[in-house]
Amino acid sequence: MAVCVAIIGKDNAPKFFACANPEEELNFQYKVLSSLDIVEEKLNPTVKTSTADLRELYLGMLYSLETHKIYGYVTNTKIKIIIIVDSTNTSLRDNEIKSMFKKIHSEYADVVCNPFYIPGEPITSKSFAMNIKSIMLQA
Amino acid sequence: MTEDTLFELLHSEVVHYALQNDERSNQDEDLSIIEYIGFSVGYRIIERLTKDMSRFKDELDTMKFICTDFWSAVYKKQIDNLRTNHQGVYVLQDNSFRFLTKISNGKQYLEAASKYVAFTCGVIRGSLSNLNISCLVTAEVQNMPSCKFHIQVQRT
Amino acid sequence: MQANTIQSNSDFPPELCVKPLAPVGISGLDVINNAIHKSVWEIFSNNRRNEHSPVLFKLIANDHEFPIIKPKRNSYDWYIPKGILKRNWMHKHLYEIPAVMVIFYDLDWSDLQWNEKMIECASRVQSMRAALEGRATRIVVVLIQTTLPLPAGEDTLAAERAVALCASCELNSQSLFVLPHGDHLQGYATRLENAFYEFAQTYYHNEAKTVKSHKEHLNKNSHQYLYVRHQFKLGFLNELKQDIHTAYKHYNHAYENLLEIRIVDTNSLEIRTIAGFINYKICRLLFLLNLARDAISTFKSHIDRFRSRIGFQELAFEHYAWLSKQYAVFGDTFDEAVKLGLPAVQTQHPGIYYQQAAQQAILRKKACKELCSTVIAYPSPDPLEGVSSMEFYGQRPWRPGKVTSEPPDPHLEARGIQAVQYLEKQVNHSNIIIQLYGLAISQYKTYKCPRTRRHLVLEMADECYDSKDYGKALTLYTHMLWDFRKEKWWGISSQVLEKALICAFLTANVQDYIQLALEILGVNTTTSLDDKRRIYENLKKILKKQIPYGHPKLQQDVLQNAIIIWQPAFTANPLHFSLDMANITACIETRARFLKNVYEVDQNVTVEIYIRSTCPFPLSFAKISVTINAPNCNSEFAVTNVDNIALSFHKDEVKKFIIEFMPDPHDINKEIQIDSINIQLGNSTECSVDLRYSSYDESSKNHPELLHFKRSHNGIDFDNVRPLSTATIVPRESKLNISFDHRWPALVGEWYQIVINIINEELFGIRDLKIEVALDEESSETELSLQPTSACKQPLLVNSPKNLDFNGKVSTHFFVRVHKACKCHVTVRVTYTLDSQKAVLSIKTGVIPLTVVEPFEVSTKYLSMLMSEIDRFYVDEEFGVMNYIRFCSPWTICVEDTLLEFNALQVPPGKSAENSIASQIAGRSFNGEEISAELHIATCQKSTDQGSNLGKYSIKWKRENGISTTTEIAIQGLPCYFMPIGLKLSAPAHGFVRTPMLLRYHVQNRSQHLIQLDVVMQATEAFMFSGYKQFVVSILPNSTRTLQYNLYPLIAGSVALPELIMSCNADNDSLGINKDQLNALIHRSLPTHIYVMPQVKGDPKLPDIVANQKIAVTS
Amino acid sequence: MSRSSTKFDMKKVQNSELVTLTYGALVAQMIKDMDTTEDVNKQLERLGYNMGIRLIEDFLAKTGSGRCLDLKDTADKIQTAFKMYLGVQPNVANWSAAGDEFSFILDTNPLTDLVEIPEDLKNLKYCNLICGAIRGALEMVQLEVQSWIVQDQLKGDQNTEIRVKFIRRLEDAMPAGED
Amino acid sequence: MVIYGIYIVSKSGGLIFNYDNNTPKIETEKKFNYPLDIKLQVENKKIIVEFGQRDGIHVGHVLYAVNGVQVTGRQMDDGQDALELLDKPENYPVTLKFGRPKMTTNEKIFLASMFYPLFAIASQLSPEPKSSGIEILESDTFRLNCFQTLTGVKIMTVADPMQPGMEIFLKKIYEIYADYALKNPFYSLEMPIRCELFDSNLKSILEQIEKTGTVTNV
Amino acid sequence: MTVYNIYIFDRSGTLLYYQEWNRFKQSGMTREEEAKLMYGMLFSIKSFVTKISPTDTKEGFLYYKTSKYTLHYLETPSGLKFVLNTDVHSQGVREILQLIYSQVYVEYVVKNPMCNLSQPISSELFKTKLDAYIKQLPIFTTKTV
Repeated sequence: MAVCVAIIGKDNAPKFFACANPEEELNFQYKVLSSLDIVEEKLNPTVKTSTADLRELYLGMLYSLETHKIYGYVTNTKIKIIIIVDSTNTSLRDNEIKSMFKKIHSEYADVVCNPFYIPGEPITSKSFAMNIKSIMLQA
Repeated sequence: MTEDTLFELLHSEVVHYALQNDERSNQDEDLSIIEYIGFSVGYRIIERLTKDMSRFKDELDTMKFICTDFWSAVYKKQIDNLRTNHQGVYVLQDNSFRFLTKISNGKQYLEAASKYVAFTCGVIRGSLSNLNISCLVTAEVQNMPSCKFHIQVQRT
Repeated sequence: MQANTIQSNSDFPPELCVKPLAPVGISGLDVINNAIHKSVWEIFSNNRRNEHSPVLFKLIANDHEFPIIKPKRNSYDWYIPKGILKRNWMHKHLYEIPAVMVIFYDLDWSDLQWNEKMIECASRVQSMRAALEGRATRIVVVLIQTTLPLPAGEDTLAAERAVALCASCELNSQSLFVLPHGDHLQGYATRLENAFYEFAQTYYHNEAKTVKSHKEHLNKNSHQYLYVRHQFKLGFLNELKQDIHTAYKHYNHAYENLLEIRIVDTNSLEIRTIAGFINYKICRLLFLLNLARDAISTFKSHIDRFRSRIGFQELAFEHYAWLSKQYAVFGDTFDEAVKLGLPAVQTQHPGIYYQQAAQQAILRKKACKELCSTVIAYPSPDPLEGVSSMEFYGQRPWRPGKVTSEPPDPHLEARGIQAVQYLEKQVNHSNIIIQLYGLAISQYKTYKCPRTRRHLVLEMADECYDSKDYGKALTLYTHMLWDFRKEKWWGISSQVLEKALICAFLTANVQDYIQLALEILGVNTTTSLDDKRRIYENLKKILKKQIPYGHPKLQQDVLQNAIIIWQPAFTANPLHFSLDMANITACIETRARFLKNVYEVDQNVTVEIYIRSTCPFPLSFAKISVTINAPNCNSEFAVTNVDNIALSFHKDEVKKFIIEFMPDPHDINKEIQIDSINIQLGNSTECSVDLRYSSYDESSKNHPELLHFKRSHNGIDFDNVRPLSTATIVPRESKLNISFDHRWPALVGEWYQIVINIINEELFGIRDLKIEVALDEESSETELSLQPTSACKQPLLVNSPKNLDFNGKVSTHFFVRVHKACKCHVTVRVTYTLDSQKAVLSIKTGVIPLTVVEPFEVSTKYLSMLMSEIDRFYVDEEFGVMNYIRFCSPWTICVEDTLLEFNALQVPPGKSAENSIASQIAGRSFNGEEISAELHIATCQKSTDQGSNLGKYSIKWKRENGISTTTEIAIQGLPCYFMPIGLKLSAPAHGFVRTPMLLRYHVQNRSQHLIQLDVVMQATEAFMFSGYKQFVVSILPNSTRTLQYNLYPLIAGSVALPELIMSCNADNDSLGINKDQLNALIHRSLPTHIYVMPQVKGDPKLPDIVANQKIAVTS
Repeated sequence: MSRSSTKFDMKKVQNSELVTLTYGALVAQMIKDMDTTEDVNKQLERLGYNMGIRLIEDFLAKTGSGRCLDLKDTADKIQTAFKMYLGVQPNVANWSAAGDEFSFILDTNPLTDLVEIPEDLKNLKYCNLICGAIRGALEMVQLEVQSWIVQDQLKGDQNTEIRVKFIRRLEDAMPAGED
Repeated sequence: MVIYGIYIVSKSGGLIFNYDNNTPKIETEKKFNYPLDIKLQVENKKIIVEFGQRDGIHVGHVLYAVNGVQVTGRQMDDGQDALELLDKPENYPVTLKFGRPKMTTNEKIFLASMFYPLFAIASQLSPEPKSSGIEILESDTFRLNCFQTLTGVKIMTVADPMQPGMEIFLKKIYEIYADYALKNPFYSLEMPIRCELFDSNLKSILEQIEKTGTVTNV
Repeated sequence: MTVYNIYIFDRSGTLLYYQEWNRFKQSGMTREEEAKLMYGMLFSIKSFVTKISPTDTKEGFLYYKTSKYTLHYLETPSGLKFVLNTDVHSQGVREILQLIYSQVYVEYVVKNPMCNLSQPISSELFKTKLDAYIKQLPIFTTKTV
């Protein structure tokens, strides 16, 4: 399972944040924030750094700490999805992470289609939160 | 197939609504409402359309997507002709534009054409802006049902 | 004193960290007194250029004492090492034992006292050798010579003396060098250096051998320490030898061996310390070998290995200090490598390790807090006695050199620990931490991690706060806020805000306190409602100049201090602050916009101000105003006539205020701009706060098109207020009625009158009326004037009354003169001020399109005396000047007078010599397409071969009842030639049939020569005549001959005269007159016909010329 | 100019979603424009009506079905229409005893698929369009009915119920000047 | 295949003869419970089914009887108002009898006079010159053939659309009309035809058709 | 075989559309009057048919024939009335009317937002489509007089 899922807007503002353990949210926010530095660098066309294929929405692992691994995914619309998992959790394969991202992405796409949700605003939908939670847990 | 009718009817109701609305007096305002509605639709639907799509290489790549997959998704056919000056101006030509085919095959009702392309201008603009290409979109109808959409990308 | 020694447990000794260089001893140089020596020394020591070979020069006095060598032990059986690495060893090999010993000596081959000196030199070598007894140090001699050496082999003397010297010093020839002290000192020095370096390498090679040789004496169970030690030594010696590969290999062994040692409390410190040393060496070498990844992984595993090895629980902080140090040092090493060109990436750079270091340092601090709080005194006797003189690295002073197995003395142990703890307590951890963060931050910055950097800054700030440096903390917090705000990380920014607020409170920074409070009270913050309420109350207190309550969590003493500094903050009276709220998302948001983007100068400019309070508690303001930037002056307009209710807001309340003002006429055609919206909190008597919002913030980056769909819960749709922060002031639309009267087209050259009629259709009278006239493009062809005389400069100020009442009329006029046919525009600009209660400057301009046409065209023809057109003049020969005027304007033109004036070189011929030539068309009027003609007789007196300007023809004219104008046209003449002969016929106007008539041909000789002409008078049926039919005429220079003929007409009518034929005979070619010229002359000067009347009845009266002359009749 | 893409997905999208999104945006616009949700509901109903009167022709042309002389029959036809135009098959249920009133029960409704109505719009009748459409369509075939929403998934009901009540049958217009 | 009826209309458009031949009896009797799930409505003095046709009861059918009691207009023979009765729950269950409205003679006359103008208009609206009036008019249920004599008398038959040989049949009727009606001294033009001979002949032709299924010259 | 003309009425009897091809006789009245008359006739024919019909009708009136032409009638449940006059021999005209309704009217009138359903049809597009459709019919053969 993932310990934290964050959806970050084009403007790098958090649109949605879910943590397995709500107390930790703030720390995770810092981690996610830092991961954005790397995402930004990866997407920066001028620096052709990582060999990773940029056509791929999934960016793979952004960085890892003793405690956590941070994975990134950026949609065509520059929405960033960040997943944090425990380093101890070795069961998660890369493609599982990937599918998790895919699921979250389509959840997001659904939310965007709610005429009463204004893209760019924080996502408050309860059902969305629930779905994400379940995705976090199932994986 | 069948719900195309539904969509077309809905579209003309959107137009109808926006124009009958008394709160606003002058034409442009009204069209802008249609355009906004289109924008919202485009902005939202693109999220879905590009969901399982690899990242776009560049602007042109995006435009091609708009002309092919996107267009056939929304307008049941591909754009017939895409031209660009490589300075951010793109001209998309649809020789039989979905919202005009039923209206006229010539100059009749030409004056009304603008009403029935505004939505689409919005859709294009919305989609592109969600794909982080902010642009101006204007439509040019000389002879229905064909229609040219001029996309002018705004570099910032 | 002890503090630093304590550090040394985690610190790295300098000898470990320096780049090992082979020490080369230098003796025999007197650098103080001897200039030459000095220079030599400097060459060697000072220049640290990079091609400089890796050796370290060291002056060694002749009587220098080298460290004594321990007696070689040939078996280790009984030897139990008391420690791993001796503290003095590295230092010894770096600085004390030279690999090469160089003895300088001034001696030229040709030295006079060669022998004496040679001996002295030898003795020096001897003594040095003695001093280095037992060491393998290579001794060399360098002779400093003043004379440059000859090419090798030529200098036989040198050769043999060198041999001699070597012999006496017992040196092999390779050990003798010559250093000619001259221009190329540098070069020589380098060469020497390299030589020394090679010697050094061989030296260390041998040293290493000897160390190796011990190996077989060792056994694993009792000599584990030695394994490590020897491998370390090998590593180090190879480093000195600059053979880093081998060095790395040995250090690696060393590390492995070290790991084999069982760790117990007593040796854990030592093991850890040494491990740190070796690892340091390894990583550093790996970087040098360009194996960055290996370096990193090695380090990681090193850390992983020791992270858990805390050792003494009581001294846990030491462990963290050590870890921190490890990270920090690795950071340095890494950074060093980067400086040497190693490419680092965003995910692997030194910053990461500094950050770790910092975090370990924090742990250290925590540990210290837990463990050391109890110790209050430093124990005595000092258990750390002699710590500086310990034999081995990483051992406890209170049981030096004990073998690990020995049980420690618990009492001593306890005191030692206490001492260490006491000292740890003295350490200023925060400094260390902050410093490390500092390093990390700068790294993250270079590796494009702004956000991570920000996070570190915050942690740094926390540390500052911890170390009670609230001021610094506050600045750090507030500086970081902006970015979080920008990227809308409200969770984080709220936390930061709260911390910052506390700092602001603790530093009694009122201004910041207010600003932070306002921001915290906004919607975005995640701060709990209770906290918000508390802060809200505090804000209110401050506005009442009361000290706010501190955060409940603060300790009493801290609170006390705070309150003390708050007192003075309120002394000023009244208290006033102004806050720049630009890009701050406070609980009060504003929008302002003009209603239109264009205002006429006499219209009220309307500004809408929208204010939204998202503060969960009611807020009320003292004043709301906007400042408007105008080119002329910036002005502030306050919302007037509103009561307090209007100015007080509840949660999420949005209100709209309207401000209206008259624009300044000076701003006409300029742009005015809403600069800021100002809101005043509090009251001006006690404490007031001005919140200044810039009008153009686009706080929400969200697309307006999408925002459009955002619903406004209360009437006003604040989020969709489209800002319009600039507007243009335009002149008011003038109601003057301006019309122009003129009869166009205008004629070239005339003073053309244009009448301006103005009717004041404004609602008020007007004053300062001013009418300016200007031509659209200045040119010499066009002139403006008030009178039809001289021109005036542009723009022309047309005279008019200053004032004009309501509905009043005024009409004035001006003149324009254009000198070429063209189309042009005249612009009339009427400016005036409206005489209303608010005087407004108004402008109205009118443009008069002008078509200018020629009144007439003048052309000139030239005629001979026989009225036939000619293409040339002849000197003194009369001709006619015929001027035609073709009138082509639509207007009737009255010619008042015309005048033909000739240039000096012409005068009219005597005939019409009455000096004024009367105009023949003066006073006549002509309509379009009519043509007038005038004829004047003139002669030409000089020959010119191209047509010169003959003179000017001036016409004075006017339109019917217009102003008269004079037009002058220059007349172009024809080429004029000299003809020596002039010819003229004088005859009666007419003759009568059978009545004789007299013809006189006057032939004039204009030349200086005699002219002879053959003249023939041809016969004709129309006449009988008398006079020479054929003869030769000779004419004297400048005289005229007259030939007379009596003619007797036989028939009436216009009859051809008998033809006179002249031809010049051979002997006056000198004149160069040929036949043609003569014929031409005759042709143009003599009429061909004459009119003969029928006979008069009766006795006709003879013309007198016939009467009183007898007729010569020829038969 | 062809990109690699998943055509199937395209199809899926264009179906309901295009309608759904456009409708959503339109509703959002109306909510902005109008003061009360009631007005919005009315407007939506009218809009549906306008669509209904055209939609019916399309329906008749495609199905070639004849006049309804019986409400059961009507219900079935509308059911088919649902299938045709919204791709969902509602159940017909809750007949009134007099057989002049019944309900459509939709367990899924593409129109509201991804919609979440905010708290403050709880009395918005998002699907009123459908009621209007039914009314309009039936009016064209000489049936005057009332139609309204009884249950709404958007309001948390487990399915959406649309009620239809027969009012009267409309007669053919007499030609002018006949009787 | 049947012939439903014969109509003869005089020149002036008056119905002078009508014969209904085996008109199908369309009646349904059914028991109903409250509330009545068929919409009834009074239309020109009849109670007819407005909406909700089911098992045989069609829109347009008339209420014949309530619980066996005849209904004429709204009136039941026992004097009750049928609709009022049906409004009252306590009267249920009721047995109602519905059926196609039978035409009264007057209605027939009206009908005949109604056809008259149609016939004319049809020729007036003809896109071709000198068109006759309606000769055949077909609906999904029947075909009407119309033969106009030179004297302007119209003979009409209403028959199954499939029924062949109607033209001849019309001729035959014309013959017997000429032979037995016109030649009858007691018959005056424009007057309803009342002569046994005419009737009997007509019947015999009909019977023959019944047998052979088509008309054959005798 | 030929097609003369077409009338399209809406349910309230307004003539939405009229077009003629090979009409050889005008009724000698204005189009309005003619339409009125036509609609009136149809109306009465309908009631005539329901009354005289021996059994319950469904589509009811289908066509009538005179010596010269046949009037074909289609009424949609929505009350639109299509009238197509052809010569007396044309077959399967009812299907044609059905197609005119579904392929031409619905496509180019109903789905053309510019067309108000209760107003006469002005759309050129519709006109051309209808004309094209009629002209390609087998029964459309301009007979030469």
